Amino acid sequence: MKEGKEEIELIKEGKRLDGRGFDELRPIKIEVGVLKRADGSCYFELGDNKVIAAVYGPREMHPRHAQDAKMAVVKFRYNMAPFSVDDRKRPGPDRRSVEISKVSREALDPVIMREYYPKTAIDVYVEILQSDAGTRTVGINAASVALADAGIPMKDLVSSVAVGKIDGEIVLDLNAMEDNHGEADMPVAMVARTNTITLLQMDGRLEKEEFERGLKLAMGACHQIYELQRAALIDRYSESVDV
Amino acid sequence: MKEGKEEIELIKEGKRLDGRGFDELRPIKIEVGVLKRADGSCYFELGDNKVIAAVYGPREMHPRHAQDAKMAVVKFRYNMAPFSVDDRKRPGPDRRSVEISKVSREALDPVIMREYYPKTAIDVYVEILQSDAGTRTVGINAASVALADAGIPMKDLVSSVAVGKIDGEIVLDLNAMEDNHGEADMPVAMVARTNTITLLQMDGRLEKEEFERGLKLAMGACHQIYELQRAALIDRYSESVDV
Amino acid sequence: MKEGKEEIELIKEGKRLDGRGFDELRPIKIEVGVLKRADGSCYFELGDNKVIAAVYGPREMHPRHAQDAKMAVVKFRYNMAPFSVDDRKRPGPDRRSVEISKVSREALDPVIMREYYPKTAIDVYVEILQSDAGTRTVGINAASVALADAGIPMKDLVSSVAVGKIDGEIVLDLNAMEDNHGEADMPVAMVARTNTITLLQMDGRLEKEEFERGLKLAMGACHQIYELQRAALIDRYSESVDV
Amino acid sequence: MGLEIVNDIRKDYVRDLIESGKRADGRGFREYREINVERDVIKRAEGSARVRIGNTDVLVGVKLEPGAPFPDAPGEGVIITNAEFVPLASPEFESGPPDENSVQLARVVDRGIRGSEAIDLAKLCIEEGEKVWMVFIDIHILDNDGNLVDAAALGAIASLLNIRIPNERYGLTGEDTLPMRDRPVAVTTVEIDGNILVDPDFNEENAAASRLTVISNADGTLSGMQKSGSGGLKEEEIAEMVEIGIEKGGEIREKFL
Amino acid sequence: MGLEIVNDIRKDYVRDLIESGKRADGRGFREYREINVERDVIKRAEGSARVRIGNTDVLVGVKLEPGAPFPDAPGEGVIITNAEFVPLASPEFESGPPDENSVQLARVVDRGIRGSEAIDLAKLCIEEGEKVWMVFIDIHILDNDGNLVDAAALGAIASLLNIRIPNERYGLTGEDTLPMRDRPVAVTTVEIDGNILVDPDFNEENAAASRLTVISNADGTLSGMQKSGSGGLKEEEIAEMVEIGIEKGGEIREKFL
Amino acid sequence: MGLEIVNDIRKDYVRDLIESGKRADGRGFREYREINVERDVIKRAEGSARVRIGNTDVLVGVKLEPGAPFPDAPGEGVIITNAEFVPLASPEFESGPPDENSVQLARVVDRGIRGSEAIDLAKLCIEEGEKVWMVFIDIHILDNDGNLVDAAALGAIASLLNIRIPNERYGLTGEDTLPMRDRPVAVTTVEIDGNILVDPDFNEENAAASRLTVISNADGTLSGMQKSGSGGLKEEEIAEMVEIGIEKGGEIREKFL
Repeated sequence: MKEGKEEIELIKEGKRLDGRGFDELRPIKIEVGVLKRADGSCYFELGDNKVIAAVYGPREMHPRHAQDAKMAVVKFRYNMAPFSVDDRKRPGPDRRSVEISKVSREALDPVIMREYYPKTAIDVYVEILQSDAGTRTVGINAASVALADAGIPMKDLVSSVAVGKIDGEIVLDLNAMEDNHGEADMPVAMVARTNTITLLQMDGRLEKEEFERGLKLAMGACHQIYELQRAALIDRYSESVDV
Repeated sequence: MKEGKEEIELIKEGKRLDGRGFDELRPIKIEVGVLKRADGSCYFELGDNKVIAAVYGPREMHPRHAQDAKMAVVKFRYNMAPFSVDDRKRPGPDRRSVEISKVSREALDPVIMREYYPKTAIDVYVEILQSDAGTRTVGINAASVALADAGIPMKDLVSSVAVGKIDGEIVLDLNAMEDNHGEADMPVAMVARTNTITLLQMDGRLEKEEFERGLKLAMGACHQIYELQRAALIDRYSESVDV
Repeated sequence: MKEGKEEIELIKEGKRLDGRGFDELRPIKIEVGVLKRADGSCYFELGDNKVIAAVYGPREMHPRHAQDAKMAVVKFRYNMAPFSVDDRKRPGPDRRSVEISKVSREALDPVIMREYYPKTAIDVYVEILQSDAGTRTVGINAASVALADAGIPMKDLVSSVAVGKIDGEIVLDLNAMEDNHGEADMPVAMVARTNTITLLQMDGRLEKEEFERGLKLAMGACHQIYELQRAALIDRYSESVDV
Repeated sequence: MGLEIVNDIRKDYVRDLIESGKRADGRGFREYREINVERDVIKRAEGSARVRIGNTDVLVGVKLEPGAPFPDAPGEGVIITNAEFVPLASPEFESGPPDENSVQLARVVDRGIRGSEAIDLAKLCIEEGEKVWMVFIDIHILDNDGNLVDAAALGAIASLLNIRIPNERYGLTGEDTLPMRDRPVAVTTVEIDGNILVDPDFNEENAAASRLTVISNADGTLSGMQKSGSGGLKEEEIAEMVEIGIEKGGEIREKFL
Repeated sequence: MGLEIVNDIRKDYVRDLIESGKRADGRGFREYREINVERDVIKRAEGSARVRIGNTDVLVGVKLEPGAPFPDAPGEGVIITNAEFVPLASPEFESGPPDENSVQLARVVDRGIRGSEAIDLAKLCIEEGEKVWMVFIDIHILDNDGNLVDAAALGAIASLLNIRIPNERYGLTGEDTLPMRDRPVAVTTVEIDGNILVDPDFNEENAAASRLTVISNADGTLSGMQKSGSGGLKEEEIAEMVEIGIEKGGEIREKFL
Repeated sequence: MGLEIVNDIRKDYVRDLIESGKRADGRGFREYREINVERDVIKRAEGSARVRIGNTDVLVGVKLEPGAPFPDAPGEGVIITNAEFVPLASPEFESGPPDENSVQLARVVDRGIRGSEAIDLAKLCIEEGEKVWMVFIDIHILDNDGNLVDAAALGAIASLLNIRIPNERYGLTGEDTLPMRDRPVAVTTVEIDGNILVDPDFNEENAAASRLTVISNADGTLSGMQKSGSGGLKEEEIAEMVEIGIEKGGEIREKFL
């Protein structure tokens, strides 16, 4: 993925091409409870990423032999709309979305109090409507809020962001241009209150020290996102404003 | 489908290329009870269309969670033999056959007394052996007779035919040449005794008045087909002649 | 398969290209109990064929409606590793492997005392790691030993080998070169103690007399293989040597 | 089982209301829910529209890519219409390959656009017999509160009316916008106990035995029709449904296209 | 469960009959049911035949289309044999992708035609390495009362013997008929309690532990063989089955091909 | 249900042991099971290796075939990594298309090779934009006793380091061996009740809530990382896991590559 790309200067005069500093997030917009049929939902924008998450359940688990007698089974489906990327994506799951669905589910599992609902399923659906790199982290952020909106008991929210390396620098929250021409990408998800990492992937090439620095950068940004997630939920439930 | 075709004169001196008048059906041949293993069956020819329908059931419904506690579930499978068309058709369902199966089932549902057999399945299988336009209507005609042959309680038979527009005229029962080069195609199914429409689709472009005229034309022809269906069943059961 | 191949002289001075006589098997190597997780397993080499078989069960049969109330159901899966052949094989079953799985299962069924374990499944998995013609017969040999290693009660072992016709001669145990350029190929499996044939297929063209001669040749070789299978099992269980 | 009972109660409620001349949300029988059309919502798509009809929420994106024409129409672009009933949108939707409902929806929308010859396919030819524009119309359901087909069809035509042909992306030259020749609109009515209601919501759809979608064009002609559901319709009911289809179709075209 | 008991009773009935030297329909052990072959029944196909053996009813259609040859045989046509066990034909058949029985049937029929080199594949080359005729042999089962393979193989060779090569359809010139070099016939026998029966009907097939299909050619050579079923066979039983295969194959070839 | 209880007992056993500083097979927390690498075991493959880590047994075969490059990298070879969790290897594995675990394994191995740029893909170009070598890395699990990813990644790089490019087979000329630029090694650790263990066996994997695979290169840089499992990790735990990953990766590289 990182090979054979043309050389593009991604940092000019200490700023990234979209004007951001190295440790700056793209603009974020969060709306809670945007769908009628789902039990919980959230629309989440991060820069040009537009993502919607819905939660159904706890509900009956099919097939029965896949039920867990001691706790709810969380199912997570990450899906890209065909028009969400430059080259139309064929509908249906591919290997990439299968892997992302797995690690995203495992990023949320630690905070969901699954033991409250044995034998049931909690379905989390994430649709990427428009993509601009970092979609899995946006999906996790949206899903986390949607779970709360559905009233699923959680220990805390999960917040997620990617860091990466471009033009030799460790920077926060790559956009698609940076991701395509960068040297490394590292999505992270975290439970902010306890600083517990629940998703960690790395792609590309990093020095150990760069990795450690990147992880700290991501963790800091997760705290920022966490505050925005909380604020959106408080907004929704204190004022009961419909979006 | 209707675009980009070459211009062909489909009507000459008030007659269609195969010599028929505007309101004339192609020749029909019906044989009842042609298969041994099926509970009911019917072979139906309409011009060069050769279609066979079989009915199995009421029988156990799999999977169980798809059972209906109050009535039988009708399943309908429309399938074209690979050699039934000029360009070999790949075996297996495609989007067209999925849609046709759905609307055909809904064309028969209104007459089947499904409430007599809760939790069961009634399987209707239609095989297009040779195709010459209008196969879905032939399939419905054949299925309707096969259901009766299987002894499934029905309020009445369903009869079906298409009308269309060629060279600016509304005509009955398009053949493949007319369908390929015509302006509109409209399959209709009807319960003859009550003049109840149970299938109605339209493809192409029609004036409202043309549509109304076409519908009437189709309804009249359904009455004709109904008589032939009844006669075939009476033949079969009064004389008990094996075909 | 047999058409259009270039002419190659497969027999020179009464010997085959690999130096074997007409009735000579390729070298055989058998190892029993080579896998930890499986209930029984066997690694089997025949010339350049490298095959591993594993047996699981008797165990619960899924789905339940496929259970047999009177006996165990044997399931057999023949699978080629993608790198086992010159042109990479796409992973997953194809028509060839579906047929081989069926006839291989039916080759083993007669000796397995299935009535001891009603409602269960006995799963037999054969992986072709390296292929050099005759893989189905090697798979049956390996599976037969793996079943014994798993402690499945059997009337006897099944032994299998192919015969074929090359350069007009009936010969034993074709290798890939001979199979590709030969005139006929005929895999046989047999219960040695009773001389009962449990697999018989023929591909190519043979005189009746050639067929009969070939069958006898195969039956004789099955006896040889049977002794090697028995010896491998005795080795394993008398000395309890781990391989 | 429990669900079936709830379902029955809901159906009875809808039917009782209708018998007394009312609908659950207070609308008249020939009245649509509020319609909202937002265009160009997806920048990765060459055209897009988000259509809300009441709580029903459908996103349509159109992408253009060069591809090979069909052998029997070497000089024409290709339309491929696809609908995904993603499980996010409704507890009734399941993951997996398109089921008969999503196939039907895509095909009905597709039929309306083809029947009206809304897209001038000859203008989408890049090199005869070799390369033409493939027009992918992808219908993505976000929230299913009934009458998906009208929302999807409206989203499709709204997207198509504003296409930017991505010539530069593929090193091509040519017209930048897609000349459209018509604006087909789908209007769906249901029949419940002899009453004809336009724009059924989810509960009304479930309570109805028959549904008819009528697609009509700017000049009042029809370019597609599809009955669905396990009931039958009388000739005069169909006539009423077609009349409503043409009338409401005109209003929607006027207002949103 | 109930079905299994019925099945057992039926098997016992068949086996009891056979023990007393009889078959349910009164045939001798070496006697076929009535065979009926109707050719050219499907005008859209380049060759077709409907074969009935008793109540078993199989329709075979052959289509020819130009396509690319296999890389290792650039000058030869391609045979693709496919069988559909459509659920119309038998309560045992299910919708879905081909199961092991239909795959086996198609492959055995295919093997007989290949083994006999019945089709002169070199004559099906249009342009070496580029374009050859693809011969699609599609086997469509209509009614399954046992011994599908003999009916399918007979339908396949009967269809092939009368092919019209659709040159004009594809703007090509060349021979109009397909020169055939042999007429392989499949004959299936079963073994039930030591008795060998030819042409098993559905109940006999179920009662038998082993089945052997023997495909033989005009000159009495063999061009395919397949044992199926969960039983075993003795050498002398196989010898008898092969002998019956060649003898009955000759009779069928004489009468129907 | 019975199985779940056994599973719980096994988990408790593993955790109790670890609490007392021990592992079931007597290893230290930072100790691998015995590793065995056999190269060139499959002569049909251009490269192959069988890796055993304790009872875990993985066979990797690499095949090279000419194919078309990706449009966005016309001058580079293509790597396709695939893992089959064949049901032979574990009672937990089922027949069927790759599940999320086998997809993840293949993608993590692939990522390590790509991230390190171990293969010089530009050297795999045969004809720019037209034909390049496709490198198929097929991972075939034979026995699953845990830590499949380290075994698979080691098998992949061991296979790649010894590739014979099959030029003659395809009538091509060019270099015969694949110049490799790095030797990435994957090292997996798990966290169980605050303890970090390297190379988990099957029971330890099941008892662990979190697992981290760290892929490192000859120069100590990282070229891939993947956390899996339904637990969380602390920053200092990750630091320890990365440190172990680099250290153990170095030892394995030294000894086996």
